[in-house]
Amino acid sequence: MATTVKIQVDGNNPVLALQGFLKGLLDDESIGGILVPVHLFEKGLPMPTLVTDSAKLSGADPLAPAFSMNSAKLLARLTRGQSGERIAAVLRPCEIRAFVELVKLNQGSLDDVVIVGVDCMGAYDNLSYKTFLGDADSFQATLDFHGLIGGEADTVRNGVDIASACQSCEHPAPQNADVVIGIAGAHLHESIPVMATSARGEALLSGLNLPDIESANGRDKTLESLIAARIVNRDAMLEKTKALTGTLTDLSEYLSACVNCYNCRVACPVCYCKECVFNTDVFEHKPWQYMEWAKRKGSLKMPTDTIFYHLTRMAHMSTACVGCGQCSNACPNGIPVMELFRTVAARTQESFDYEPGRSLDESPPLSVFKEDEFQETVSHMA
Amino acid sequence: MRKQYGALVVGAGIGGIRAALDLAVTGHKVALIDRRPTHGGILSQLDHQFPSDHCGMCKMLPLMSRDSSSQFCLRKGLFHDNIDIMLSTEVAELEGEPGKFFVSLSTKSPLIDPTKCVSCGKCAEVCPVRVPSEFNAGLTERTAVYLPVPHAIPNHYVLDLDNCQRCWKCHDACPTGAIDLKFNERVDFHILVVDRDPAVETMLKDILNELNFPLHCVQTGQAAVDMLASDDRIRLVLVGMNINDMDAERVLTRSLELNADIPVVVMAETSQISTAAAMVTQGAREYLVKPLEAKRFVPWLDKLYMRIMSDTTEDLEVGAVVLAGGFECYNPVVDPEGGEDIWSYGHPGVLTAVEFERLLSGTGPTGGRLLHPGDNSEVRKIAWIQCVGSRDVKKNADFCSGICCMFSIKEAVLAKKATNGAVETTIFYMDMRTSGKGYQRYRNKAEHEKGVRLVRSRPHSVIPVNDGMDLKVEYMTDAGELVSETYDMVVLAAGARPPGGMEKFALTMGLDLNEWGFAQMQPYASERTSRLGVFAAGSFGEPRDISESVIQASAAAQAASRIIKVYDVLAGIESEPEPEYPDVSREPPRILVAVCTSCPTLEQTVDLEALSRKMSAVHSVCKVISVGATCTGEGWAEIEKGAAEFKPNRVLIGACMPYAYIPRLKELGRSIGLNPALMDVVDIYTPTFVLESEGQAEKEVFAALSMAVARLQGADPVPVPVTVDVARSALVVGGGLAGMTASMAIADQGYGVCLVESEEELGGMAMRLHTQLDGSDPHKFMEELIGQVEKHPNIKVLKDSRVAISRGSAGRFRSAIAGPQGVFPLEHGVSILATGGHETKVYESGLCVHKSVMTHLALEEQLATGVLDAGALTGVAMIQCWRSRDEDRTYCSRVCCPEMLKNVLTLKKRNPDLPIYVFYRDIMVQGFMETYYTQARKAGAIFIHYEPDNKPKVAFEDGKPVITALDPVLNAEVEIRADILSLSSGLEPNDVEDLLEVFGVEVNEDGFYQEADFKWRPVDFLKQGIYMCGAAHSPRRMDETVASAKAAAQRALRILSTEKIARETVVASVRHSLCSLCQACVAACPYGARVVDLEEGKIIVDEILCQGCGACAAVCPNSATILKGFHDGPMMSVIDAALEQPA
Amino acid sequence: MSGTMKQTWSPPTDELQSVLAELKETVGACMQCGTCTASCPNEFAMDVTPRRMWRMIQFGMLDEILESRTFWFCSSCYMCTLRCPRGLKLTSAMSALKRLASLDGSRQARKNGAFYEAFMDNVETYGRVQETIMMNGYFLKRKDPAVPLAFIPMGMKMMARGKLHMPSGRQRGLLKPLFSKAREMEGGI
Amino acid sequence: MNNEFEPTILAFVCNWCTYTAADLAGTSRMVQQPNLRLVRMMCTGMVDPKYIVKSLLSGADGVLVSGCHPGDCHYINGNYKARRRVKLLNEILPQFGIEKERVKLTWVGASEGNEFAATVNNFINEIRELGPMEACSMAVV
Repeated sequence: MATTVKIQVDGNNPVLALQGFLKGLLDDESIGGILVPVHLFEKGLPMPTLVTDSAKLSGADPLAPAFSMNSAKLLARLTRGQSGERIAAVLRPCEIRAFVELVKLNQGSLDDVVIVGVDCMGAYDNLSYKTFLGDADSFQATLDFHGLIGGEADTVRNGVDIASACQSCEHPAPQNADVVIGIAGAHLHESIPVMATSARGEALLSGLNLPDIESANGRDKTLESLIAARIVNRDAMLEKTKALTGTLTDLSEYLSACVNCYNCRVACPVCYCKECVFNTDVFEHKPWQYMEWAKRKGSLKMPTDTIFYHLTRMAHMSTACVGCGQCSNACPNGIPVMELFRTVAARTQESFDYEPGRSLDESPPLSVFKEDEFQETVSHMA
Repeated sequence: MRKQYGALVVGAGIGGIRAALDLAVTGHKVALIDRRPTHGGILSQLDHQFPSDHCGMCKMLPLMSRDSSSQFCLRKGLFHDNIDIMLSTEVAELEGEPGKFFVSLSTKSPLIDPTKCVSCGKCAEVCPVRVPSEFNAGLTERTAVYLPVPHAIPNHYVLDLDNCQRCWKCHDACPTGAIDLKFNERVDFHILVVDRDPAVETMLKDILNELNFPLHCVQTGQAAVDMLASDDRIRLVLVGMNINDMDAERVLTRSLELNADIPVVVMAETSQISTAAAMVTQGAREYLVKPLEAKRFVPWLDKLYMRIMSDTTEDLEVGAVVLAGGFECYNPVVDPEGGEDIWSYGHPGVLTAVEFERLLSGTGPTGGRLLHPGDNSEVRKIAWIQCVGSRDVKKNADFCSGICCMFSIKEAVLAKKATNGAVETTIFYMDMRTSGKGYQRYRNKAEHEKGVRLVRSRPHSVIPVNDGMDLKVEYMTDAGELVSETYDMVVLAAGARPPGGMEKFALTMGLDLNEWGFAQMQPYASERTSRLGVFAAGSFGEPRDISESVIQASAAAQAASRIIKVYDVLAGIESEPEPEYPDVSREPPRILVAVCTSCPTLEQTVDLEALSRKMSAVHSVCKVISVGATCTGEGWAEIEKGAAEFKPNRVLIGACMPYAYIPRLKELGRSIGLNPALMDVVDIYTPTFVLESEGQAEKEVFAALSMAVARLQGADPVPVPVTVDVARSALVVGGGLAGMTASMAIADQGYGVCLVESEEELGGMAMRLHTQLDGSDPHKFMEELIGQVEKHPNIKVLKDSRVAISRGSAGRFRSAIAGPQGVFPLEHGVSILATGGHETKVYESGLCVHKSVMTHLALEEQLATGVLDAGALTGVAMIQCWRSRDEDRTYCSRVCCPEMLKNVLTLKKRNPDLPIYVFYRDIMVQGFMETYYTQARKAGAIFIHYEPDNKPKVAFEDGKPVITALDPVLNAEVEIRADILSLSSGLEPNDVEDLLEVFGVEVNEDGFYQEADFKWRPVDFLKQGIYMCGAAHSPRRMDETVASAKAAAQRALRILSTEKIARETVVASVRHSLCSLCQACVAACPYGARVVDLEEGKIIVDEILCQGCGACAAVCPNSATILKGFHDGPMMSVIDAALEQPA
Repeated sequence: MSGTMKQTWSPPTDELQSVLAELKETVGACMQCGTCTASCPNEFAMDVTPRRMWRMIQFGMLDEILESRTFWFCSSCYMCTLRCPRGLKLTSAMSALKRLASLDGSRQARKNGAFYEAFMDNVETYGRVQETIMMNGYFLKRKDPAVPLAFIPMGMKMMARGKLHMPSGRQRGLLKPLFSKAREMEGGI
Repeated sequence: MNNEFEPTILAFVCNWCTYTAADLAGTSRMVQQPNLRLVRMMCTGMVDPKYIVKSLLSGADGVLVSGCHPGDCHYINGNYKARRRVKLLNEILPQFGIEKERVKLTWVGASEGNEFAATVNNFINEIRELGPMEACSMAVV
């Protein structure tokens, strides 16, 4: 039975209690730093921040319903090669799953990192977060979001709801973390349950001397109903997107606002290429080529290769898509990229029986093969 | 002057090709000849080879210096800079000695000019002749002018003069005038007739007038000789045997003296035939029997004329000769014992194995569908009958053909596959000889998974029943019941026979033959014939399957290369240096397009002017020129001229059969100073033959050309020569027979060898052998070998030592060997793993408990050392497959049956009345070993078959074994009381787990080394520069071990024989600035050619190991890894070009 | 011969031994493929298949061999010899077995061999079968008075269809040289 | 469907097996429908999904990927890798109305010229039924 402990919450402020917990972690000799979202300014997005001085944890807010970017890529950068020091990273479930994918792709390493996963109730996309904040102080807003200041926990605030990716996310609980902060179903004004989910987490928790509890009461049930609701949302979203993109023309229209800025792939945690192939010389066409293409049909949309880009990205990354929604978040023209990707990913992941982030032992589908598989893919036409 | 070659390889089947390639890649010039008009031997007819049940022959092609050999399907053709292939060619004479053989070759002309033939097939359309097609094993017919195989390149028609009716329709039909029947040269073909009979003169004058040959008739020998001396126009002499001033022989002799090139034909009476035949051996071309009749004489003379005018001879000087003539299959029709009747061969449902193979072939009579040749109905029940013409003493075949068992299982599996399992397949066999690597598993799979039925019984005949609709097969069950079954098809596993004309060939080559008509080979050197310097490759010396043929071919190549090296055959002949080409990388592409217009079909279907106009409009095409006939010297000159005038930096040729041009682009490159990698040839003719609809061909041709233009636009113009300095010595692990043989083979060529043996003495497992079935003395052989190895100046022997570490790649490894004297560091270019095997240790059936129980090896030892007195024994029992071919070890150990026979024969020799009982499953004695089995039976040993689910039971009474087992023939339990029980314990590979780690190689499920490809690269590891041999590869007998060791040495010499290994055209590289180091490419590379350098943070490509498959490029998401010649950019331009519609 | 039995070794007489040794040599190389049996036109009538017979010879199972009537049914058509892949002289072996049986002289063997011997004697003497004389010879050899009576119904039928011929001396002795040549070729067995 | 429609097929074929078979089909004069464009690759294992997508977007009505039979890949296992890639595209493309049938993977051995011709003919017939690829008529791709 895994160790479960609790963090005592004083003054109805779980954020402060979590800061205390993180300080405790940082005080542990084995941990050199903590990557955690920190409110660097009073009214801005909390940004992933690498903290080495526990004094600087006063801005940390692991519960903020903001998701400025997927930290998986950042953590990859922190763990690639050997830094010599172990760090802890406080991550959302989708960030962990993305990070696991990156580890499989040799972009990062789990060797010297302690993953602290936090149950995720969802987050606003970057523009909506500002609306959500309104005039409130960011910490207050966080507490409000979790229903700690008057009223029920509800994701709609100031007329905005959490990102559609979060609404349809069926993974609110962290997988493959070392330590899980189980806020789902917890009485956050009293205490926060913390579970060790690996040997490394076990060792770490035992050093903190926190009081043991039986288990996180009500967490499973809360998660269950949350997931059920989100799956309903997800399926509706998939159906809707399918209907919107059923033909190539529909897809073009769906993507008509795309300006080939490639922000979606920059924001994507699993798009790990240093430089996207669409940015390389391969797509530096010659003037006469453009002319020839234009001549074939009488006109040529510039920039070119838009659908080609999106389809290629689907081919490359859809099996690793964790549905974090950062693509949509990053799109300057509001294209629902996440919806499109998740719709494709649902099919590709199912067909290879692959779930990104589920296990390090599962190789990315296109990096392996079996001799005796997918016989139906091969046609015997003659 | 005679053309010089390192070696002559006779026979261009799989053995010949392997031997030729092995010699060619070690830098030797090879002449590869075959008497057939195509290369490939029997494999050109076989589409499917187990275990994959398809073809993978291309894997034989060299992995290094790939550019100098063909890079396409090996069945289509073979090009290598060092190999000259001569087809329809035979050896007429072989003189001289090792190191300096003089060879005369005679080549039959195809009578069709290959430079003009465009393979349009118009000639065959008009040919009235129909004869059975050799390619389809007689299942279809061909014309007299025909394509020998459908897939070869260059694929030109040939005229089979023997079957030609001389209607000359093909000549008139040929659009390019390729068929050259020498009509115009007849007036210069003067014929001298010497005969006293005036009737002959009158008749000949009549005939020859019509044929346009000038005729000179004389009545005396003297007049003939005078005329020959004075008139140099005479091209043929016909001499009658009735002249009386001198013997006809004398005329012949004088004629040959005056001009050996003038053929002399003897005209004899019936009574003089024997003298005439003798004259043929003295040099006459042939003899005719009088009276001459115009009906036969005219076609004869016509054909003789064409042969004389067209056939050619060539004289070579070669260092060594490799014979790879293969074998022929038993033909029931020509069996004097009447095989045709017994097997109802001739009934459309009765086929030989090769015929059946053709029936399943895509290029066969049914296009690959399994249909009955009689009525094209679906085939429902097929029986295979094994040992037809093999293991048959009465057919002078007291040998096992060795290939048929697996062949038949494969065919049954293929039949199942072709019918989705619907067809019922039954194989009738005597012993199912599955003693090769993985064969038992293949059999088990066929039997238990695919549903192939195996019946141990030999049907005596095949009888058509039901008005010939069905075929009745009767056989005995073990229980003694006579069973009669009907099939709609019966396949005869026709065994091997010596190649046709073997006796004459042996005479020409000076070879001894064995009693079955195969070449006599030497003990412990199965590649050595009775003539020094003449070696046997493939299955020439003994029928063998593909894998063993390939090993044998490499062994023969090794023996030949040793001769070439020792006699320094090609000293002084220097190879041409690689030319340096100007760097055109900074210039924008300028492409010269040359369109070959030699064949009228192009002009008929394509508007050349419009095509030229459209092509000129394609970007970066600088000029489009039409060339008369590209494949001729003139055509080539036109391209050169065009290149000089328009100064292109890329050249595209549109012609027929691009494959044939690829080797010639090198020449063009030299002459116009352009890297051949910047040239391409595309086929623009096939669309003109195939497509009927208007304008369609033009579209296709345009697409083909513009796709090639797009490819050339992106061709990488900068060749970066990367070379590896080769450490020219070898590391051989294992000092047994295999390791020592391989060491000697390498050391004899002048390279250093470090031989590492883990035991304290050299010798290994073979030291336990005291006798051999062929009577040779293995002990003496081994002692001599050990002596040679230990004395050899190039071999360093490290005993009691182990390889601790080995790093690096082909050409340059660094290893450390730990021994009693400490650690010995070594730099070497290649490694050979010959770690051997051992007798399996199993402790049951009283072994190690009762003195009366021992293994075959121990029995051999006791008999050899005299510990055991055979005369004092009253009964001996032996059990075969004791722990082989079952769940523990699903393979046949191959050595136990011969070992058992050896002991049986020794015991019987010493005590003829000694009862010997051998319990067996299948007696595995392939090839000529079969005869010892016959001898053992004759000597009175009793062989009792048992099934694996009812093994003999062993009990002991007073320490003596009592064996009880079911005798299936008596259907009764027999109880054998013996003094001695000898067990075949089988052979296991030695434990090499540590070496797998050290060398980065793998073993298969049985613990034997995993080769790169079972059939085509049997002694190579997948990792280049490391080779395997001996019992660590598979269970092998001594001569087979030697062959594998020589083969491994030859493969290793490929690397050792060069100072530097050059980089290839098609290799992958990494654009580090784009690379995210995800290492997907490292995992995808099947050759281990990629490593990640953590310090540098780079993926490194080993360009020697890289084979250019592009798996890395496809798996790289952002094209950080690229394959030369297949960059993303150009590839997408090609796709664009393909889809472009000309305006 | 179904079921199982234990092999027993009974020491045969010297004379029998030597014939048996010859037989062993003749069929020693047999590998039990069964071609002979499948080829044999009389196999249906044999109690032991030829293949098993060779096996019994290899094992030296003299008693069982002499029990059998198989070799008496061999009509010397030579089909087995023709088809044997080991080139064994199987028809000769059958003849040798017949000789072996005669040497044995036991009642069973005499019974089994009587008809054959009478037949062959008859053919050798008269150049063709003289049914009446042959039957007399057969009855004599059987030395059993009941035997002739058993053949009466068959004799009557044959008489009615004209299948019984009166003795004729025309071809007498014509086949004698053939028989002696055959004996010579079969190596005196 | 429109009788006038002649589909254009792009075939990525491996150098060793299918290219040889295609050549054999051509030189053996096997009847083969027009508008097949062969792109010779060293191995099906090097067919980047990009190429297939590019082909379909640039006007190919169907894409054929064809290589050696399982176990016969000249490069050991390239064909297995190709199979996964085609499988992937078969999942992605139908989402956008690009029928699964437009991307085919087959194994055609070197000697199977007839098989190749039949495969191409059947494929073209199938595509003819499906009609032209949508991308051909779109200005935006």
